[in-house]
Amino acid sequence: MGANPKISIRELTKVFYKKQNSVTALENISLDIEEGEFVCLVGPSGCGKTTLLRILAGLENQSSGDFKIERSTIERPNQSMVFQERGILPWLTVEENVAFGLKMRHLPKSYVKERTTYFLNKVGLAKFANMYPKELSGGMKQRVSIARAFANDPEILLMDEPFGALDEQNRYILQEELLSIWSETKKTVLFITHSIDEALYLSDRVLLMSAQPGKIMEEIKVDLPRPRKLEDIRSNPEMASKFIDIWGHLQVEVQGSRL
Amino acid sequence: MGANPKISIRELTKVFYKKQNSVTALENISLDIEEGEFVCLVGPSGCGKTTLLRILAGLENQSSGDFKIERSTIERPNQSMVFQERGILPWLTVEENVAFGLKMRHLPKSYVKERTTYFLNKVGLAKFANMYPKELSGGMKQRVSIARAFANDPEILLMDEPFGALDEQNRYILQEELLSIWSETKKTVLFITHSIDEALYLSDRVLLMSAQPGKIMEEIKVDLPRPRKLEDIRSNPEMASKFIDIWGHLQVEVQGSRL
Amino acid sequence: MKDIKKSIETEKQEWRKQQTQQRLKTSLTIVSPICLLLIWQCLSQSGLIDARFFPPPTAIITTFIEMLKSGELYYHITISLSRIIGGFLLGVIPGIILGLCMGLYAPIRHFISPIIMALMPIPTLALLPIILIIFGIGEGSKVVTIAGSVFFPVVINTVAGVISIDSIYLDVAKNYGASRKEFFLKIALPGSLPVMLEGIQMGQAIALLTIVAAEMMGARSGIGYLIWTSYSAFLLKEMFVGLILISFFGYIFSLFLRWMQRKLIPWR
Amino acid sequence: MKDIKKSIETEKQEWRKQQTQQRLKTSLTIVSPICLLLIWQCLSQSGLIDARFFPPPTAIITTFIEMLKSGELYYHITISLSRIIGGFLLGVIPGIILGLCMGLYAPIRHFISPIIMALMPIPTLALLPIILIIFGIGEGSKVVTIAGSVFFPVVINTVAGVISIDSIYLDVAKNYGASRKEFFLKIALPGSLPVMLEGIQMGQAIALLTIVAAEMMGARSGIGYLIWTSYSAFLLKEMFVGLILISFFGYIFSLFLRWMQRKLIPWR
Amino acid sequence: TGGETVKVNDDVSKDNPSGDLAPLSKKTKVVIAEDGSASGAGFYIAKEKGYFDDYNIEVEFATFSNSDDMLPALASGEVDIAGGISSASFFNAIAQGIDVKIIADKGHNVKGKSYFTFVLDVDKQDEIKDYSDLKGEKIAVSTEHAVDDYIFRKMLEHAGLKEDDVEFVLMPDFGNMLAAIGNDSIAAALQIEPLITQGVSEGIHVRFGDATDFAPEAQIAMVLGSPKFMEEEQDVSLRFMAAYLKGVRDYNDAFKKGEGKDEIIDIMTQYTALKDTAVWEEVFVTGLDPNGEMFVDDIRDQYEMYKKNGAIKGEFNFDEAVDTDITEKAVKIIGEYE
Ligand SMILES: Nc1ncnc2c1ncn2[C@@H]1O[C@H](COP(=O)(O)OP(=O)(O)OP(=O)(O)O)[C@@H](O)[C@H]1O
Ligand SMILES: Nc1ncnc2c1ncn2[C@@H]1O[C@H](COP(=O)(O)OP(=O)(O)OP(=O)(O)O)[C@@H](O)[C@H]1O
Ligand SMILES: [Mg+2]
Ligand SMILES: [Mg+2]
Repeated sequence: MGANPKISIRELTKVFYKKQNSVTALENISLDIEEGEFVCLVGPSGCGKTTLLRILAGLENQSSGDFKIERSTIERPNQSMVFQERGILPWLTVEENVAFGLKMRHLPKSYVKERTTYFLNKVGLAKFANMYPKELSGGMKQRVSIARAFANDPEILLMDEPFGALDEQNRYILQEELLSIWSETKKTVLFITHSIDEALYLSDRVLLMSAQPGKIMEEIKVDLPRPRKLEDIRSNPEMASKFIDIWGHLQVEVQGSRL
Repeated sequence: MGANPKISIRELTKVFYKKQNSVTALENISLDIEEGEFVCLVGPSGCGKTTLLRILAGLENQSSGDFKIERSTIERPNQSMVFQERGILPWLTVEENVAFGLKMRHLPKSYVKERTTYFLNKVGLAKFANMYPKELSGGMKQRVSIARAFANDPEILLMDEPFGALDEQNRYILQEELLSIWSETKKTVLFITHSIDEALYLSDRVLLMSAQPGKIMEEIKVDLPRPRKLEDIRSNPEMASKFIDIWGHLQVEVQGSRL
Repeated sequence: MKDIKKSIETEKQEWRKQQTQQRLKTSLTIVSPICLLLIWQCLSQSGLIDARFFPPPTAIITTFIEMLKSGELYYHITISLSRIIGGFLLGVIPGIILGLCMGLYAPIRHFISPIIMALMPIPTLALLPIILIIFGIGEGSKVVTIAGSVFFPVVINTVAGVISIDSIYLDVAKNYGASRKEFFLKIALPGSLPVMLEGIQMGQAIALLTIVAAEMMGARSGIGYLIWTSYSAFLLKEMFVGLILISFFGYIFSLFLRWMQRKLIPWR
Repeated sequence: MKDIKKSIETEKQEWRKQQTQQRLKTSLTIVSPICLLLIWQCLSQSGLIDARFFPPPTAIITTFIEMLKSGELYYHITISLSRIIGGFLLGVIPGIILGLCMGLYAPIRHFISPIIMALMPIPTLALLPIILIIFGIGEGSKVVTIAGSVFFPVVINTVAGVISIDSIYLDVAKNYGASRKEFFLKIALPGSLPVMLEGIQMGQAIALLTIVAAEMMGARSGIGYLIWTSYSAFLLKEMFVGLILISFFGYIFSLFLRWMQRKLIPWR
Repeated sequence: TGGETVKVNDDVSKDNPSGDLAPLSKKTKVVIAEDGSASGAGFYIAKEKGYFDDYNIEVEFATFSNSDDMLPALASGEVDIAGGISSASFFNAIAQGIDVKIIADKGHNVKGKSYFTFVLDVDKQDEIKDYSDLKGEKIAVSTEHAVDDYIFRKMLEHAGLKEDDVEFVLMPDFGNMLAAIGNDSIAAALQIEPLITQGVSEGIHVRFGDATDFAPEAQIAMVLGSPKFMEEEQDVSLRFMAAYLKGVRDYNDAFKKGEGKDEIIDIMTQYTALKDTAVWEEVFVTGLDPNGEMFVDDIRDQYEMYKKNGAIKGEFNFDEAVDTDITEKAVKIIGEYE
């Protein structure tokens, strides 16, 4: 297993070039993520987290370096992305949104229907199947987005601050739900967040990135047993020290990158 | 002092009535806030926090009950509100936005200029005085909003989730700045938030509200000395237990109000 | 609890008061045209405005009823409606197709838009001879005249609609492996629909404005024909009947399009 | 570090390639009208289209230059421009004022909008006699004809603009104690400006479309006059010169309005 | 027949700049509505040659796309004089109480040289030789219930055709007729100069017979006067008419006798859209009676036809529509034309 990671990134560099002006967004990122691992990427704003995810998702090309996503035997898509709140299509109903990826793959109707219903039930949106996104709250929209990605059954899941716009309580509820689905499917997840609490609660490993140019600075293993409860993390002094550790690190980076 | 609170709310009730359908947003709220106190209001979504603030701000009328904001001798407005990110006027420059309240009061130009410059410097936006909001990041926009409210020098400040849309790091920086200005001006502040950490970090007192109909359920005094540091709160086991206390309370309310 | 009941009662009263006010306000919508007609009637009868040019509304209504009874009006209306609808469709459908193509493919957009921009300001009236040469004097030319004027706002708004689609939706489509055709049907078309429909609404307004010009070429019937021949023969009451019909159809069409909008973009 | 330099080089190449492509695409904007003219020239000279009705562009340009030299064109242009600008302003300014009033005061809105809706679909061509009776045959009637057609889109968009102002800005104004006048100047006016300007842009397009109709009553000069008299006398080259002028001014005006837009709403 | 209540200054003296009537004491403006057609020649020439100036009259032209638009302007006194065709519109307006008067000739066909006559698609000249050959063809006419319609019906009558033997195509713009013939949408049209000459030279159509074949005395266009101008300002209207007739006479001198033709053509190019002097040599010019006389009986026939076809709404006395007193008086003063 250790010899054949699910995602392996080697010396990935991304430069944005515009009119004599170049921004190095990512510099020499090398990274391995194991099958079934939940990895969080934390870093100051503008450090290149989104860029890394977009490269993995094939929405952007790297300037140099390589990455590889290990394929399993089953016929399934490489990766699916969970976008922020705006990422669900406003002109499709909840059900159509969840079925979107499956439909694009031209799978049999009955199969699409079955999987869609399954994941709608999982995120508790079965009752809202025929509603349009405008009628949903922010949290419900993110549920749709998550159901869509899981329904698509990709090799890996890429999540770019999916809960960034939610309030603390709703955020926690969604984190719980995400963990419950994840523990069932054991997908490999790369998750971006600004919230240290979120990272500690969700992940097996937290990767800390530096401000521009984005490099991976530190790696923090979170070996709390699962299923976890938020209270455990809050009352655990080891976690408190990890929090302060990451916090201090980010503070330096954020202050450094401020004008 | 205790006999004459800055804000006193007595049996305030607010009912929204529409087509045979009535929603009790606030029920019998009674509340005293001392001069110079920093009070945070925490509660599940839809419990009536915004409604209470809007009533105090004169943007909505209560159904029954009274409230009173004690006036000082100086000629100054009753209250000013800090809205969410969208609350600054996109067609005014940063400077004009900060000067907005003062201009509405027709104060002498030189005075307006002086106070505007003072608060622009305070929030570190002097360099951006002539820019339009579209060119600012979310955090900078909130700085403008805060500078505008403080420049207006009101009796009390009302803040409705001003940092809700920011990421954790920027949020902390703004919280720090807010506390620094507050400690200088010693304004009475009523602050709404969903973040328990934010409430614990900022306030002298946290008021917990119940889900619909909104009532004040509990009151938690935060007697940590000031100036505070986030690290102090995180490593302080008493604060951790307060956090879990509030958390548990909110969880019950949120779960109860979920469908 | 008594307190809450009292509060509900207070708010109920307040709500009722607002409802009444609201109803008063919306009733103004009916009052104002009546007011206008009454003033017109008074002015016309008292001679303050020239009744020869502005016959009193009662006289116009009498003429209207006569024309309705004789079946003349029915004839004009059906013909004009079929021209307007035909022209409208003939303008809207190619407009949407070209607009989508222009919106999706930058080279096409760059190539076509200067031509669109150059042709758009040319008044329909000045285009009549050219249309006549190309399409003859039959129904074709009338339909094309209307189509021509409907076409431009639809193209321009469709392009704007496609361009305004949030790039995140393009990313979603790409990430979930949408094919070219699926992208067109699932993203480009619905995404540009709201702005496109605004263009179609404008097109509808213009179609009506063009009917008089269109029916000045070899027509022997239609509301536009009725208007200009009545005017040419100095039959102003008949002309006003025509104008009122146009105005009425403007209202009906805009209701219809608003209904369409609700059906077509239920997600808004 | 060598690696980064290589990466920058790669991206630079990529960027250059895109720049070139971009430049190619925008060059299509110039290519397409030239193409059109060339095709027209060929078709016209080879007799595939009737040169009597579509004189070749070269012939039109010759006529254009002749008319320019004789000063005739200058005369028509200045007169038409002053009419268009006059009519435009006369339509836009009351349109904005009425639109703001309607947007801010619901009773006014409810009272006026049915009248606006009823009058809007009435074709300018049908209104000419009425305008003539009221405003006579002088410059007034021409300016009013243009103003009338500009007025409606401006009113409608101004109302839409005011209504679309985010209610949070109204709260801000109230919370910071803005007076009625300040509210008008600091919130309603700038807040409705973007949508209002779209209406003005539409108004500009319509002003040009109306110039021919406006100059059909008692005019002795102007581009519209040039177009219809040339056509009446079957002087098609002169007519095309007029059409090209209209098209050209449409382009200039839209450039001007876009510039205005940038100046007036720098916050967008 | 007109009201003679106004005292008119009609003393004649050779010493006046005009050689007859005295100039007006105050400069007076007269607004003439025109449609830019050649039949306004009398006005243009009188203005350019200073005949109006002699009477201290200042004229101003207002161009309309067609004569129907002139009626409201005439009725409201915006214009004093209009050149219009006889049409139901005109009689309807009078029936509505718009007291416009027909006062003088402004266009009739000259025998064999009609300026307002039928033209035929060049491609059809071999097929259609005679009026009766028009059977089954489409013919464009610019108005319904107006002189065009009248001439069209006269032609049908002459050819022995019934109304539904041919297809009447209503096309208000003469220019559009060229386009319609050009693309073979119609076979023939009732066309007007100078478009006839231009169409012929462009090879679009050919003249088809001559309107005088079947309507030798059709009154095509008339000078119309506003009620105020005719009743209250007779000092001005008399002088205006005298000057106009002088202009018409110069026109006749030029095109009938060839005297001073270059100068007249030069004036015509200034006032009409036809700028090519060579073409002016070819066109069949409008007949303008040097004494302003009209075919009043023909106008009455036209009126009867409109009425029969149900185009006239309302009642009025035809004779009140025609008022030639001023014209006759002006002729008396400036003398008969020979
Ligand atoms: N398309 C682009 N063109 C040019 N520069 C870009 C582009 N996309 C991103 N960048 C730059 O690359 C850097 C990294 O951006 P990225 O969006 O990946 O940051 P991030 O870590 O996701 O930030 P945040 O936490 O705010 O989402 C930034 O400096 C940004 O300005
Ligand atoms: N104008 C209104 N008309 C009718 N109901 C309203 C109105 N404003 C608020 N409400 C209702 O009152 C209740 C309280 O709303 P409020 O916005 O004060 O909640 P909140 O505590 O601010 O929620 P959040 O944390 O989501 O901002 C909700 O149930 C809401 O639906
Ligand atoms: Mg990002
Ligand atoms: Mg709220």
